[in-house]
Amino acid sequence: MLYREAGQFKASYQEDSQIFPIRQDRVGFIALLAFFFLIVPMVASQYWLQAILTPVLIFSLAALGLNILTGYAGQLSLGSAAFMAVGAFATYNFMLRIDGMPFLMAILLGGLSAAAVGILFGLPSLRIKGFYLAVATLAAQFFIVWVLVKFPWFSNYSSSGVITAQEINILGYAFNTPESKYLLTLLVVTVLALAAKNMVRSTTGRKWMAVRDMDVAAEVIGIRLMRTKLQAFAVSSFYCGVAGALYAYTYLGTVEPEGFNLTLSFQILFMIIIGGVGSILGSFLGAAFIVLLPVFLNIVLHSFVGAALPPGFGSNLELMIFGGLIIFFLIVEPHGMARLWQIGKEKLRLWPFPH
Amino acid sequence: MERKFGEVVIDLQNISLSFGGVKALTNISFDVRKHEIRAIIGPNGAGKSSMLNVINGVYHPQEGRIVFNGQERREMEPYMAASQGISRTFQNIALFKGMTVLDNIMTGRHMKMNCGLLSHMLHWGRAQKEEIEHRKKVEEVIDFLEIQSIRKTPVGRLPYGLQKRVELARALAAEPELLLLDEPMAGMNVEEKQDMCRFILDVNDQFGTTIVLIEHDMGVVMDISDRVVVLDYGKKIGDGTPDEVKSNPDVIAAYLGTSH
Amino acid sequence: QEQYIGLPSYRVGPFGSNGASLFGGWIDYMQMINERDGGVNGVKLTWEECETEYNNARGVECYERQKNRGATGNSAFQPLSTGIAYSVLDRVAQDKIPMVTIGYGRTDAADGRVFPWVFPMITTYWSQASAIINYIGSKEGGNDKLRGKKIALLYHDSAYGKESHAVLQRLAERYGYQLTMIPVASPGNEQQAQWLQIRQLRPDYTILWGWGVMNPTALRTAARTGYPREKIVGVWWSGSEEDTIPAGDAAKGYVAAGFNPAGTGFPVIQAIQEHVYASNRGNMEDRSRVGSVLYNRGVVHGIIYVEAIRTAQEKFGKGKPLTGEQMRWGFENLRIDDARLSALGATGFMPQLNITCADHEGAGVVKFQQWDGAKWNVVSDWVSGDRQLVRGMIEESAAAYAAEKGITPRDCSKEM
Amino acid sequence: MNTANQTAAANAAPYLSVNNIEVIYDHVILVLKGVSFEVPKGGIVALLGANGAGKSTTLKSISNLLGAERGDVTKGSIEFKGTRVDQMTPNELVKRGVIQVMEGRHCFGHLTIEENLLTGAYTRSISRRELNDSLEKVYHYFPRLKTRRSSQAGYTSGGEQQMCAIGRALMAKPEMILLDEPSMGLAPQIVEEIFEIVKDLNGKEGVSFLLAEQNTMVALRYADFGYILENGRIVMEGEAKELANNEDVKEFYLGLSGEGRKSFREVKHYRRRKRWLS
Amino acid sequence: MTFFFEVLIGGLLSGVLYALVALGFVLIFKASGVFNFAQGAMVFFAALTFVGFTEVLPGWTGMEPGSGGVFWLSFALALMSMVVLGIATEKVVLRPLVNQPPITLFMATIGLTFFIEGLVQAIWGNTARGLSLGISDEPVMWMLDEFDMMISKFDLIAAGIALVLFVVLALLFQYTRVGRALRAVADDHQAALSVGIPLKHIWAIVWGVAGFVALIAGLIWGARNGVQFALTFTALKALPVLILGGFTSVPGAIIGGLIIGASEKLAEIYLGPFVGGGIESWFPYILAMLFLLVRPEGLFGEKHIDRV
Ligand SMILES: Nc1ncnc2c1ncn2[C@@H]1O[C@H](COP(=O)(O)OP(=O)(O)OP(=O)(O)O)[C@@H](O)[C@H]1O
Ligand SMILES: Nc1ncnc2c1ncn2[C@@H]1O[C@H](COP(=O)(O)OP(=O)(O)OP(=O)(O)O)[C@@H](O)[C@H]1O
Ligand SMILES: [Mg+2]
Ligand SMILES: [Mg+2]
Repeated sequence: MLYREAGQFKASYQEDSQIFPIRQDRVGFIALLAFFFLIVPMVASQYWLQAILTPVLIFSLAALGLNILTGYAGQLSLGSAAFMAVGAFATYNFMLRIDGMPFLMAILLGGLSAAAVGILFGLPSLRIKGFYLAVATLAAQFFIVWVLVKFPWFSNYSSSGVITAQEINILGYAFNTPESKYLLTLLVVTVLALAAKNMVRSTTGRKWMAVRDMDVAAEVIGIRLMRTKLQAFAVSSFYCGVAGALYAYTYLGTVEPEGFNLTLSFQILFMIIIGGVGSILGSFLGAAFIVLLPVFLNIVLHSFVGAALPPGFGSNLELMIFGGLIIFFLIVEPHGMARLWQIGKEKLRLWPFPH
Repeated sequence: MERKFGEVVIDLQNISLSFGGVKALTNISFDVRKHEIRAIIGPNGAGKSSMLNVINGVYHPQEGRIVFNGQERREMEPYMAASQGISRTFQNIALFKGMTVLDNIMTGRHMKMNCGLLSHMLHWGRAQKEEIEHRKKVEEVIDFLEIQSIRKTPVGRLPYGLQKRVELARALAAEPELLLLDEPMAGMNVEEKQDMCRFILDVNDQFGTTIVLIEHDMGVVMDISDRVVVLDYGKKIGDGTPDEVKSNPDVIAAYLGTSH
Repeated sequence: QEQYIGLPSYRVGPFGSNGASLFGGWIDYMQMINERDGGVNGVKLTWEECETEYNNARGVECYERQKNRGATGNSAFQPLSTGIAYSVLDRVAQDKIPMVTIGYGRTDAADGRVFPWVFPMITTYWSQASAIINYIGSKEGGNDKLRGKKIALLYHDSAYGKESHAVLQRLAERYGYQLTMIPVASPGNEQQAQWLQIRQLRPDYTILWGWGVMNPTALRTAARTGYPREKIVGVWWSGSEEDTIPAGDAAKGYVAAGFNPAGTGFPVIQAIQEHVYASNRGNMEDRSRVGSVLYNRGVVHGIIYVEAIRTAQEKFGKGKPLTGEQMRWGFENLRIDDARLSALGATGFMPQLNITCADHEGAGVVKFQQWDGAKWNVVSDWVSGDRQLVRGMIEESAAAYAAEKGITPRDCSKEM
Repeated sequence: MNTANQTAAANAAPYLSVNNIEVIYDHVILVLKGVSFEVPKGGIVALLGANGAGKSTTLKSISNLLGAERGDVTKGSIEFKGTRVDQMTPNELVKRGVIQVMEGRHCFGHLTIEENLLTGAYTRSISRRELNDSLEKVYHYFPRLKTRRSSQAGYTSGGEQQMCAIGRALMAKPEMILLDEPSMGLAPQIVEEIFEIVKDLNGKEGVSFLLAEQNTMVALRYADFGYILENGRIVMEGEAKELANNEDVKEFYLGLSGEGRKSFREVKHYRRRKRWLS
Repeated sequence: MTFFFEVLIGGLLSGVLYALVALGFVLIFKASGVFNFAQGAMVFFAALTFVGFTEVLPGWTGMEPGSGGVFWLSFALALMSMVVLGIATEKVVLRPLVNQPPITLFMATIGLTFFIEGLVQAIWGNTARGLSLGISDEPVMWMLDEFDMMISKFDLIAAGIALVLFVVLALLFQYTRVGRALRAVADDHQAALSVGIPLKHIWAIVWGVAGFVALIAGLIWGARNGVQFALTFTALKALPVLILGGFTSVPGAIIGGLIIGASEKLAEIYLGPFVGGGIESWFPYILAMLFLLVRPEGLFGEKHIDRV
């Protein structure tokens, strides 16, 4: 009975097109933001900040990027990690080679470089569809990593191919504690997530979805397929690129091209599918799920029942449960956790009546 | 009732189209005048849908000329047709399934909106103003087609008849000059057909939109169309007012059958 | 009293079989110390595994998770993955936890002045590369005989595979051999093209710088193209049972470097058999792999840890668990001489080790073993690389890193 | 009407009976709210009703195709020839003789027309000759299909696909066909033909039909009995002839008013409310 | 010139083996529209199960290790395991997901991948093992003598086995009732159900056959590279083959395999040196992608039908 919209009338189209048209959601969202911006940095342990929250946020951003491309524009891609790599290495080189380059500017440029590369590898999408496209994007995955390994210029001739992120310094303030890095990440991710939400509820997003749902019809109502798809590739790669830069700068500190491998791409794909294809919220839920679940399983299996299991078996069991849970979740709700959330809300709205 | 028709909006001359061995259209010519409701009828597989596809650039005929608003064209991509004011609905519903009714219709209006990506990202300001402005127009269409109550429903969940109506709404949102309707009333009961006819007639009257209509319900075709083209196996076998066509023996043999 | 040791291990994923042997050996050794000696001066060793799947992000999570566990927090970190090692490089210095990377990781971290918290012990890739050339030279009857010889380097096309390029090229200039470098794209399960190239080139020796499935595939393909296995010299990540057994007969005659030989004959392994496996406490699922190259390498890890704990306890108080900082001191002052080796039952099992403030490598030697189709047989004594050349390169690279990061190297004369 | 049929229908135990079923999609959307009806053996029963009334849902819950759309029969039972069939797989149902022709054609786009038809006979283990006979029979009913037999179904016209879908169901030699909007998108002539085929199969081979149809005029002409479904409830039922003469049905479903057929041009915006939608 | 042909033939033979893995993908895609990511894991599962049985059987039955009896009994047991795996997959994973969008099914097979990888290693352990089929890996002598070309006997025999498999499966798909039903299912699950095609049988059959193909692929690849986790990577070699040949075509897989195999080897040798080598990781993908630009559905794949 608490979650009702009764009595909340929309008097203007502006009110009606808010991100959260229902008051309870709005309040909840603001409370959530306040919690993550104000409370978490004060109470969370370093472990939570550095090893859980920061990566979850970064992966959410990457998932958001992929979700824009796959979930909204319907172009399946398996190359997200490569675009993250472009973002990371481009940011590094902008910082390295241009004196006095402000960090946020470098990240922006890094994202834009990723966008440019994204457009390049998006070109085939004009003719190639579905899983064919997915496999074709693997070309980007392998090619980009290869280039970064092969041409030492990108890693500033470091003998190991590894780059070490420079200090982050914004307006004289050094971001070198877990709290500050977390806050910076959170800020960037929040801003970009809002921007993404804005895009998908505007004409841009509608065009993407139109192309996704039925490209012939989209073309017939006047949508330029080429432009729309490439735009989606660009925006998506931009997001992935920024995520890559954050991955290098606020999370790991040192990265190598091979770190951005196919496994990472797949992980990001898992995130959007488990979280919800075509859902901003889903990107966050999915990232949290995919990052946290193995950790959780690992802790449970190794710390609590570890002694009882033969060595190695625990790790295998972890894999099995992880795989099993993915399947289980898909069966319970093929449209991901975001849909589960939505159905939950719908039920709550009807509660206590069953229908 | 006498109706006034303007000049020729679109003129199709000697159109031929084939797919591999299948001849979908053979040497077909006809024209559509401003403000008229032009029906295309014919047995299944006669090439009616293909004809619409030719008009808005989904298919490129191997032969023939198309003159639209005085401009001749041979090849044209569908999005260009759309930008010149040709809208359509589809025989097999082609709505954007993952979107709500409102979003579908708003998408239909995208050509009138010109904010860029960056202002969309920001949303506040120009993009929002534009969005609201066009939302008003779209709401007019929604009111017009009486689908207010399903605005926020995902189209996938709607029953067939309403989906057809939403498709019409999407086409109308673009404020087209020429509207192509491919079996808009298939799968509807009489009541719904009556509604649909009402809408089509109103569009035609109020906005002066020219309409090309494919329909199998002869009641509808005979009642609301001004002129009728009859196709059979890709050939034109009749053209004229409903009454002329109704009494054309070729048409009776090939299409109407004796019961009508 | 307990000394907590976090083990970011991997037992699944593409390198799971390597991880299983290595961590198995390591854990067995610690178990043996607990069983036989009751720990180190009464301090029991406790450990906790954390599955990384060889994945950087998960490695970092393990690092962060384990860093504050136990009475004194994690006292040393050892991920057995170069990627993870890089990912926590900055963190270990901040958290004051030494990172031990035995036989992998950042080579220039051997310069302890710039990298006080990193210990790439025993040998580095560069020492190894140089030692391999020395070994080949000795086979040919002296390094001067290398002039005009053809040596091919078949390497994993990644940062790891490229580590040796600079050293081998410099040595090529010095000794006048002709070096051809042939990359194998990861994962390396198809090498037809590369071996046809080698067959065309007909090099006198081929250095195999591989990892994982690339190794058996290389040996199989070599057999198929008729290249003699005796002329292939592998690195220590290419020279284990995990590499030769899957290759079957094709591996016979193959030679590989290592900083520990295989075999169960060493007293230290015997002690493990007696105190751990006899009472069924062993960590290895496949007991036949006890005494394998990677297993023994794990035991070497165990020995180094235990000896470092012992050393640190001498200074900071016997019978007390150590903090990361104290452990670091223990590593930095680690001396394992012949006498100690023999006391440990590890004579010939690992080289002498002498870590100092400036030199975190400590030995820089490798031994060569040859696979006879069923087991590895040692075919050389400890072979050293060109210490001077390697040390010079290490210092050069470390200095560049220090400059980039704005680090002032420690002055080792002031330490102690 | 066929009197023999009718008496047979009256005597037989209910052939297909649907008892008070409730259907929910996606765990939340309640679509059918207690629907019950019967189809007698050898009968043709029409299920009428506006868009979204739940006709297709009813048919799909009988043929058990709901699962694929995340729908669920949560109450009630369905019996065919005295056995409950609501837990059976569609395959078992087809083997027992109940087959559905789905709304919206659903041909196998990449298969040719002929292959589409052949898949219809999947459940029958029969010789090549019998198979050919069945094929010929379908081609006899739909000559148009024969000319397009080797085209991929995805490339045929809407009407051709509709014929293909019906033909495919006939290939299974069913005892009972659930026909969902067979007339949709078909030329008037073909509509007549299809209903003639229905009558033919019904009369000659005793096939029973449950029709969901929008084209009420034709449906009531061929059916014996009719049910009217609105908003997931049955609001009216009766002999087809009675229904056809009912004032409301005439007005709302047949488009006939007191003065006979109204032109579509003359229809007003506002009409009388349906009585059952109080 | 000899060298060129040596490279070419070697490449073609490798290509057939790529195609063998691709075939597993094709089977399942064709029959259910599912892009089965778990194919690589199935290859690993099959090979490891086989090797596992060869290791334990002598102990259980007293048979001579390495004897023919052990080989065939292990083969039979491994095959049975694959069939059981296939049936279980149908029951637990696919049936509840009927009619879901392809990407969901794809994701489910990824979950399956983890499960299979964990399961098989939990049973047999994760040590890397060797596998010998008793076929020598030496070059074919007369080729060496006559043309100075080294062509592996093992590859020749393996390619032969693969080709037989291809022919049989291609015929099965095109000309049988079950083959037709498989293709129908791939087009439209719901419609297939509606005409009474028993999805569960069909899928169990297909997954069983795919399991058999995985077993063959696992034996051959396991003998080539050893039986270890990396066998799952054979899938990466199969993907470009798959798109080049078309997801739905058995002959496409083989021809795609030949093209990819030959061209990647030639490229590595003749092009690689100019750009620093190691191009095998991406070359097949770029090649396949360029190819798709000309034919978006691959060489023999079914055209995507979109009509309005
Ligand atoms: N893209 C295509 N490829 C191959 N054949 C096609 C294609 N489009 C249409 N056809 C063929 O052209 C003919 C005409 O098709 P069309 O869809 O125009 O018929 P229609 O008159 O709309 O019929 P219906 O009333 O059944 O919809 C049909 O025989 C169809 O099979
Ligand atoms: N898969 C689904 N998920 C959610 N709701 C559905 C689904 N399918 C149908 N519905 C809803 O169930 C109701 C009944 O649908 P159904 O298709 O049975 O109607 P119908 O009587 O066949 O209509 P029509 O004449 O348009 O075919 C509709 O309101 C529709 O929105
Ligand atoms: Mg049509
Ligand atoms: Mg319906």
